[in-house]
Amino acid sequence: MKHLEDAVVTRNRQIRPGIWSMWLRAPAVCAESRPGQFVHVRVGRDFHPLLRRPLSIGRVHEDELELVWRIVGRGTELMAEATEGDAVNLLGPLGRPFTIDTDAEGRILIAGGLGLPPLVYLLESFRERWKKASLLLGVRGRDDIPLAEDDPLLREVEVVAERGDGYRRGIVTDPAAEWLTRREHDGGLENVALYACGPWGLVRALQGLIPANRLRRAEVSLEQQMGCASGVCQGCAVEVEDGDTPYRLVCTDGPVFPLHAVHAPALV
Amino acid sequence: MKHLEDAVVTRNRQIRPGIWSMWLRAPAVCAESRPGQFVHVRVGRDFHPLLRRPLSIGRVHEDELELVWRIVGRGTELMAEATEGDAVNLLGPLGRPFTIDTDAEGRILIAGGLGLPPLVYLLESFRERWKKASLLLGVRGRDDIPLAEDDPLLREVEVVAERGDGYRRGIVTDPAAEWLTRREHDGGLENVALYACGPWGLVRALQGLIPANRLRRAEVSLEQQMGCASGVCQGCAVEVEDGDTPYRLVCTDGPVFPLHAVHAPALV
Amino acid sequence: MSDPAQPDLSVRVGSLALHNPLFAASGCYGYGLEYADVADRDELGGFVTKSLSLEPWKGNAPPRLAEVSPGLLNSIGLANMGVESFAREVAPQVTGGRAKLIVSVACNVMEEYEQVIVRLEEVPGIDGYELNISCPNVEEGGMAFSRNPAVTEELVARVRKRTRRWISAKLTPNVASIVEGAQAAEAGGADALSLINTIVGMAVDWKTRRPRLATITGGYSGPPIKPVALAKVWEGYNAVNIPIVGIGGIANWKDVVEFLIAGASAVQIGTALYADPALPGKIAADLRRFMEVEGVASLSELTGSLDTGHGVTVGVPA
Amino acid sequence: MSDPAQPDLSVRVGSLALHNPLFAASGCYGYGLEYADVADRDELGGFVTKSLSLEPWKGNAPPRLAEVSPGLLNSIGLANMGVESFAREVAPQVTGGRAKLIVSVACNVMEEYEQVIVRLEEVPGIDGYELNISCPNVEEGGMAFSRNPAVTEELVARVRKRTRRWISAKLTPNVASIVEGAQAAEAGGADALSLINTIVGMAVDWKTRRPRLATITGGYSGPPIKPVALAKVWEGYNAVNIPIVGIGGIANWKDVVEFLIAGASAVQIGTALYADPALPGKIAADLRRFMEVEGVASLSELTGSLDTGHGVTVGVPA
Ligand SMILES: Cc1cc2nc3c(=O)[nH]c(=O)nc-3n(C[C@H](O)[C@H](O)[C@H](O)COP(=O)(O)OP(=O)(O)OC[C@H]3O[C@@H](n4cnc5c(N)ncnc54)[C@H](O)[C@@H]3O)c2cc1C
Ligand SMILES: Cc1cc2nc3c(=O)[nH]c(=O)nc-3n(C[C@H](O)[C@H](O)[C@H](O)COP(=O)(O)OP(=O)(O)OC[C@H]3O[C@@H](n4cnc5c(N)ncnc54)[C@H](O)[C@@H]3O)c2cc1C
Ligand SMILES: Cc1cc2nc3c(=O)[nH]c(=O)nc-3n(C[C@H](O)[C@H](O)[C@H](O)COP(=O)(O)O)c2cc1C
Ligand SMILES: Cc1cc2nc3c(=O)[nH]c(=O)nc-3n(C[C@H](O)[C@H](O)[C@H](O)COP(=O)(O)O)c2cc1C
Ligand code: FES
Ligand code: FES
Repeated sequence: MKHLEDAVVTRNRQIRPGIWSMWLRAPAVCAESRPGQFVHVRVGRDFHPLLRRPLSIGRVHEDELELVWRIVGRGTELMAEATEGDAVNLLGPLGRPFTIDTDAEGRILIAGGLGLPPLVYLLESFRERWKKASLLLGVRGRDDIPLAEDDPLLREVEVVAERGDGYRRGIVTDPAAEWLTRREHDGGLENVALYACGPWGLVRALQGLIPANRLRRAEVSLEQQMGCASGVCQGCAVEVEDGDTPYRLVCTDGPVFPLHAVHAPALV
Repeated sequence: MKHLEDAVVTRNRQIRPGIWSMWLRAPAVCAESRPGQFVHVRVGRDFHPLLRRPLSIGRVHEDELELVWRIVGRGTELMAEATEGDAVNLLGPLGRPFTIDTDAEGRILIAGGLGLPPLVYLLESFRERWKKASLLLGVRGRDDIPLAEDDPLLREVEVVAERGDGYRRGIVTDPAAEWLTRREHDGGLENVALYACGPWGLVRALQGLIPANRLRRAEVSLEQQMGCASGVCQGCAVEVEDGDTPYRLVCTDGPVFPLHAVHAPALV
Repeated sequence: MSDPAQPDLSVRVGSLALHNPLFAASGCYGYGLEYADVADRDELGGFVTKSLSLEPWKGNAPPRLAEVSPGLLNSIGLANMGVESFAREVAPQVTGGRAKLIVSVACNVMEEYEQVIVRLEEVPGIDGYELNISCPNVEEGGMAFSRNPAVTEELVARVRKRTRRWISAKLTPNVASIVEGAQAAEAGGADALSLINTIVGMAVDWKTRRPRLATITGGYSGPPIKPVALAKVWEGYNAVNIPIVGIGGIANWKDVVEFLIAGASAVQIGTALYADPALPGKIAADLRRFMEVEGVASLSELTGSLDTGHGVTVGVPA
Repeated sequence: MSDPAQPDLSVRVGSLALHNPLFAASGCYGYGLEYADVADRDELGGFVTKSLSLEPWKGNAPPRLAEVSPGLLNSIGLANMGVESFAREVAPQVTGGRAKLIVSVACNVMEEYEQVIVRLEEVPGIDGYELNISCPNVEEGGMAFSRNPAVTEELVARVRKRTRRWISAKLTPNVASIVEGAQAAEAGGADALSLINTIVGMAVDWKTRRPRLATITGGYSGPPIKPVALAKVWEGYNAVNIPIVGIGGIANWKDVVEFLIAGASAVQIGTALYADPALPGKIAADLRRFMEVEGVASLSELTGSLDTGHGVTVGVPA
């Protein structure tokens, strides 16, 4: 069940240039939220901007949740202006979460840039039950890591940076390929679950890297322009080959879909 | 000549509930400004709101000018948010000023509410040359006086308030009628100049009070919705019977017109 | 729940009695269930379903939405579940409340409108139909229907023969004048007109040089279209004797009052629902306050009350 | 003054060569003198005068403007000084600069268009004419001309016989499709099309229940109409072979680039000039930066460069 909740900002700070992290007290949303879900955030007053903005639910600690975003336009800019004590109206939790696969034996989480927050949430929820899950993050450089430098979680993430910047230089599919090869040798891929979130480039690369059906499960979280985020407007369609129609809605059928079923849109 | 000038706010404060006074350093505008003229103020960023807002030039002291306004909508609200040091773009000075009639022997200035600022400016410019000019102000109550309680100028204004509030109770046409009657007895009206600014109700009342052509001069400053404030859009027409066409432009032919020539618009 | 001490918001739109004048617009409220968690459907006077066709439609290629501040372009292409699923699975869950259920119908060909209506006639509890003959996002039918007055009249007349339920014809603003279409719908037997559907618009991404909608052009909605919608409602109000449901950019109670004054008997809220699904309840409360403060006894007295005073219609240049 | 080291903003609109693609739109720049104190006319590629008629026109009753955030409604009614005053008093002061002088003409009857043009042909230095056959604010002529393709063609053809100067036909968006009118103007011999004039709109004061314009409805302009204008430019671009001047809601350089991509060869800036008469100079500077950063050698390569990729026109619902 989703809620319309006036959440209260408990902390809002810039963690990297242009990247912000906000913690919100939102008991109703937190109580039902699952990794992979998102909230639809009312930004601004009156109807400027007109639409809400979809943001993945990052970490959830008790009745507080974290949102992490990059400023790309007016909506995300306005969110950066909120300060402690401000109310921010959330619609959520929304969408189908990642599948928490209790029978999987290996778990690899692969994020591209701002795709990290939902995977951090997933990692934390895995940690409650299992020790081992690898979280890989690909970024351009240090400034693009959507975690604060002082965040203890940063140590649990294997960062790959195109520019190096003190991290392994390269792209995130490099360590992903190594991980999968290693895994294939000891234990096989059949029991592995892969979870990904990032730009279309990453999605395509992963589709190329991993033949369909070799893994136990491969899920990816997608983005699309959204209107209602509730299955009302039919606006957030993406091409996904797993049903009787060619289109699926990111807001209700997703945002999490089987990796190999999704098609990049023509205009991306 | 008009200017587009980035004026700098030197003071901005609320002087009565909902009424604000802003002082701006605007050397170019101030150098050429005359009482009765106005500035067209760019409010907000980008094009929200789309249009500038016209405001009468209040007092001018050296290279600073005063604007006094009541908050009635988004534009005037945004102006109240400006603080010292902010730049505010002005287009001005605009319009035809009041006629400074050097041969008049009596001068009466009649303001209704927010019509006061240009008459205060006029009063101050009279003071430089002549001792005597009476400024009457009609308001609902004390809270509607567009001068701060601690403004020394307040002592020079004869306030009439509908609610009394410690001032003479009544409407501004009462003392205006008395003044004119007195004047008719000692000296006659032929050499009197009258200047007014206020809502249409006041304009109509003054037209009724003073037969046309009895005074040496009777001028009123009008308001109208404005686009360009430069004679470009033809948007600020009012009905004025003093030319070959029925309409005159408030922004360039006015805002000051002969009192008896103006007609209240049908929709007011 | 309406408090008897409070102003009564009820209005009539021809034979349709509503406890308040607020409909949710087609395409902006799904099939009536999607927002159930977060907003009480009964705070609406009524709601119009997403337009239904005979078979399910998959809609257009993505992207289908582009925000053009502060409005929205869409090219959904009438993606919908088809009449059968609605009739069987959804209808039983959304009938019987205080909010009237109006089913929107959109097809490619006239015969299908009749077929859909015939199927819906079997479903109890439907309060009326809105004939969407004005969608800008489909290649056949859609907007073309309501651009042709003869087609409009025939289509309405055919549907009229199939049902005694309330029918409203939803017209496109993408015409030179709405008068002919409005009169055609009236002549065909419509109980009301729904004005307006979206306006054809387009957005371009200057950086990629690509259209922001896969279909290049789409339908423009939201607050920026309000002035256009008001003009069409006024035009329609002066052209026909059947009531008008005003639609376009409504986001607060003042908008509602303005549409009523311009000639609407009720209104629909569309895009603004995406920002706030609970908006209708808030607007209803605001309308009650408005009636109290302004001493308005009944909202219907506002309909068409525009005081044109000495206002003239467009003047002859001298 | 264009720095040879800087990107060259020049474009051609048929036979008209402009040093940059920015016109001031008719009605938004007066006769070229009013903003002279505050903005350099030569920062414009050209400017279009307020529409002139044979005799002076007084315009419509006030109020004539209503801001409808963030756009504008106007019902000026083509108030203008008449061709004679312009030809005699104004023209000598505004010709001969870098900014091309385009005189807009609007009349009630066809003959008068010809008469006005005949008079203007005597005035040296005029670079072209824009035939305003699309004003929504006059009772006779105006928008009605451009709603009727046959009339559009005849009118353009008649004027064409009277002048060798550049002619653009300014069309109304208040039609079902702009294609017929656009093709008619082309057939009549127009050198270009100006798209679009204002959209019919209306505003109501909920408190007084009065229309906010004395004429009740008026013409809608400013940023909110941009999506509609872009769609019309694209529609026109695909329908004719003559160049298109894009107009509607332009307020910054990105808007300009978007109009060019959608098919415009140049653009006009209207309502935004009221907010900032010096805007064209700023936009020109921004366009130079854009060309540098994006490696665009000539603005004309943008015209119609919309990358429709796999984009489809409106899809057939399955
Ligand atoms: C399910 C989901 C989860 C997301 N999670 C995150 C996250 O955790 N962190 C983060 O930084 N971003 C996330 N995004 C992207 C984020 O929604 C956009 O960056 C944001 O909406 C941009 O808004 P704006 O006003 O700043 O930009 P604008 O440029 O003004 O946006 C214009 C329009 O485009 C839409 N839009 C722009 N980019 C996107 C996008 N990528 N996806 C969907 N709509 C978009 C906006 O909603 C708006 O309608 C997510 C998107 C989706 C769909
Ligand atoms: C020559 C002139 C001088 C003025 N001087 C003063 C002054 O010194 N102090 C003061 O408080 N007010 C003055 N006004 C009125 C002032 O311009 C309006 O109160 C202001 O524009 C309202 O803007 P808003 O955004 O707050 O209100 P909104 O309600 O948002 O205004 C909407 C639109 O109406 C216009 N508008 C609203 N009221 C008026 C009005 N009365 N006259 C012209 N346009 C209006 C605005 O420009 C805008 O386009 C003057 C008006 C004119 C024409
Ligand atoms: C995403 C979206 C989908 C829509 N789908 C339909 C539809 O299926 N049938 C219909 O008649 N109108 C549809 N409309 C139009 C709305 O019902 C309404 O007429 C229009 O959006 C104008 O109102 P608004 O400005 O309040 O949104 C849709 C509008 C939007 C934004
Ligand atoms: C106040 C006003 C007056 C106008 N007068 C004319 C006119 O005389 N002739 C004309 O062809 N267009 C006229 N227009 C229309 C503009 O030239 C332009 O087509 C329209 O405003 C859309 O552009 P914009 O959104 O940039 O303003 C006028 C527009 C406004 C706002
Ligand atoms: S965003 Fe409206 S259906 Fe997904
Ligand atoms: S405001 Fe434009 S002519 Fe006066």
